[in-house]
Order: sequence, then C-alpha cells, then structure tokens
Amino acid sequence: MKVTVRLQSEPFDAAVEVARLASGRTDIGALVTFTGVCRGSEDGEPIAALTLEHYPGMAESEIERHVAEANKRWPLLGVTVVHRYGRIEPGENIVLVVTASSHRQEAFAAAEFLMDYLKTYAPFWKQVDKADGKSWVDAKAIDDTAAERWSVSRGGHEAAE
Amino acid sequence: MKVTVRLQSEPFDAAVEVARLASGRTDIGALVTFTGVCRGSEDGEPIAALTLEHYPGMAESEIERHVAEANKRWPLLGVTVVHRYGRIEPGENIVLVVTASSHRQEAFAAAEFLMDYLKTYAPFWKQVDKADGKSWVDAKAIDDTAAERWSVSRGGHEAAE
Amino acid sequence: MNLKLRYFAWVRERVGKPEETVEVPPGIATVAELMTWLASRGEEYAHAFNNAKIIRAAIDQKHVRADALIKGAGEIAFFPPMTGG
Amino acid sequence: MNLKLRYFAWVRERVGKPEETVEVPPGIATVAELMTWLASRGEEYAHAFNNAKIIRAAIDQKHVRADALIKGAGEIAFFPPMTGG
Repeated sequence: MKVTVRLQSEPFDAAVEVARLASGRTDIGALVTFTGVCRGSEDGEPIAALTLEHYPGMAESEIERHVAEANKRWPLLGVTVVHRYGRIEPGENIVLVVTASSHRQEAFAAAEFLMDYLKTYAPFWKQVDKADGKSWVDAKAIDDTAAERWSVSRGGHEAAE
Repeated sequence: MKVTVRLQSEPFDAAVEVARLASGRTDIGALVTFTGVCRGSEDGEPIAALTLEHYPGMAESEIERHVAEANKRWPLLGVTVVHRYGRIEPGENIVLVVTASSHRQEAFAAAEFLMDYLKTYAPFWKQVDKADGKSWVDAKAIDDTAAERWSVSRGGHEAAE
Repeated sequence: MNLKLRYFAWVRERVGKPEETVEVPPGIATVAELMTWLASRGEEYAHAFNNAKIIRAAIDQKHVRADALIKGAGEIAFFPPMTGG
Repeated sequence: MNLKLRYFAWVRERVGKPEETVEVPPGIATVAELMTWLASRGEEYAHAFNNAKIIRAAIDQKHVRADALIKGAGEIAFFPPMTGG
C-alpha cells in the first residue's frame, strides 16, 4: 500500500495529492477524497480564522498508526493524509484524506474511519478567532461517538479519565 | 443547494468539478469526492476497455431524482454527479460524485447513498472487452444489498420480478 | 395500441435493434404480458425474453414492476439489471 | 526523577510555557498523581490542572490513561481533548 502522511502549514492541493496516489495505476477502482474546509462561521458567529496547534512527532505517528489499522481492516491500495497546522482562514482547506481501493465500500469505510480518528485521537487543537477574541474549540461528543463505532481495541490509547 | 448532473463520453477532471462546486465558498465544511475508475483487470483477467451504454434522458432524470432524495435526507450544500458513457480504458475515470455539507457525516452519507443508487438504479450497462471477446457485466448482489440499506420507499421503482 | 419499445444492453443485442414501434394486440395489459407476447414474435425475441424474470422495464423513463399497466404508455424500455456507477 | 513535561493548547496557556523539565518528588507513581502534584506548584498550575479529569496525557508520544505509571518516561505531555480533523 502506498502511504503518504504529511503535516504542513501551507494549504494543500487535493488534486495533486490524488494524482500522486493514483495516476498511472490500473489497480484502483475507487478513490474517496475527504477535504475538511474552514467555515466562515461557527454557531452563527463569523470567524476570522482558525489556529491549529499540534504535537509534532506524536501527530505523525498517531496518524500513521491509524493508517496501518485501516489497512489491516480493509484491502486498501493507497492512503494519503495531509493535515495542516497554524493559521487557517475561512474557505481554506484543513485536512485531506484520500483512500484508494478496488471497490467503493472499502474506500468509503477507510476514509470515514480515518476522519473519525483524526477528530478524536490525533493531537491537534483548534483555536477559533472571533470578533470577541480567541477561544479553544471544545471536543464534540458526536465525534467521540463516531470514533467509538469502529470499536478498536485501543490498549493504552484511552483518555486520561 | 448547487446541483450539477452531467453525462458525457469524454473523461472529466475531478478537481475542476470540485472547484466549480466549492471555490470561494465559506459555508462548506466537508467535501467528499468519489471517483470510480476503470480497473485493468476483472476476476484476474486483463481487460482492454469497458463500454458503457446508457438510456439517454432516463439516466439524467434518475440521477437528479436521487440527488433530490439525498438533499431531503441530509443538509447538503452542493452535489455534483458526472457519469461517462461510451468506451473507457483502464485507468480512466467512469463516475464522479461530489457532496458538500457543513459536517463530514452528512457529506459521507450522501456520497455513499448516491453511489449505491447509481450502481443499482441508474440505467447504465457495462460491457467488458477482454481477450476472449466482449461480455456484459452481471449486476452484483452486493450492490443491491448496499442500495437496500437506505430503505427508500421507492413506489413504482422496483425491478420487474 | 401503438407503442414505442426501446431495448438496451443484451436485450438490445438479442432483439437485434435498439428500438421499434409495435402494434400491441388487445388483451395485453401489463409489462409482464407484453414481454410474453414479445417472446412469441420470433427466435430473436424468444432469446431476449425467455428469462423475463431478470429483465427490468421502464415506462416513459421510470422504473416499473412487471405488473405495471401499460395503458397510456408512450415508450416502454426493456433492459438487464443496471451496472452503472 | 527528572522529567520533561510538555503542554498543549489551553493547558500550555494556563501553565504559561510549552515545556519544562521538572524534578518529580519520590512517591509519585501515576499520571494522575503527577497532575495532582503539578496542581500544587502554584496558581497557574492549579488553574491548568484543577479539572484534571478532562485533561489527556501522553507518555513518550503515546496516549495513556490517568492510571498509567510514569516510571521510565522520557517525556510526558498534557493537553485538552483533541479537536483536529
């Protein structure tokens, strides 16, 4: 399986990443691309930007570990994950997950699995910059629930609580 | 919701379609792109090409009806479906579904829903061209099962059996 | 009753033409009955419609079941299960 | 025991630094005990760790539970629940 995991501050070009993964190949039948985009408002209030903090080293290894887990669960032909950090303005991309497989079900499942885990286990923290100041985004219960449906045996991977 | 449904014989550029749907917008938080690609072999045998036959008029209206159904089920901000017909060689794209929403769950669900229905209800027929001649691809039970999980009340939309 | 018929994929290949207009005899009310009548029209039709259970139909470009009534139909299409996507 | 600590997001802001090396007193065996000790180190630490139940921890860049043993750890990080993706 062709794996690319990359963290960067600058925007990515999803099309370039997809081409890197898939062009010239005739084994891939299904390509799923997820792009997370910075929205211009949150809870009805306009936002100026997001700032993403991350834990260098751990972020890469956590993502790579989840890509390996996805590859154990589904017969994947390639996975690309790109996650940005730093300042991100509305309309800019934040995260990219590309999964390639022979058939669509596997590609969809792996992409959703990876996004659910990125949301809940990858060490990134979003700060939102609104007119009334900066504040840290709260983790959402819906994301924990989404991650739990994959019921990974996570060993020491649990939260400190 | 911004909807594009298009049938064409020439290859599409997924990046161009995604940009048409999403560029300059700050309401979209999640973009899911599915690309179906012609594989170089089927059941272990190399193939020279696929030929897709379709029912002009009905194909567009079936797809548009399913896009409208997806938009009733999930709060979508945009959907693009492009489906090719005619001769398609290994490595070339066949079908594109792009869904945009505020949040990832809705975008993923709508894209899977549309693909499941395209596979089972859109009037397209694939013929595969192998060394030993051309043959029509059989419909797969797995695709019917995938479509059934959405349990749409389909009215007169059932198969003749 | 004058009716436009369209055939796709291997139904088209077996019948040997993509479409035709036929004069349907009285007494044929449903899509299933229409297929039985078509199968009686010659060898190529028998070959196309001898396993009518797996053939799908559309009336005026909408999927219908075999028990759908053909009265008022402008165009009826016959084809194998779809394999798009 | 000499230990490198790293803080992220609002834990970092409250503590007022991204990392530091501390001399952990004997008798502190788990991540939870380490947080309790840290909370006693001053106002900014109390503010950061007064709701320790929601703080997550990693030992040598792997997620751990609050009952994980800190013996042998090279680097321990504290941070709020993740909000990436």
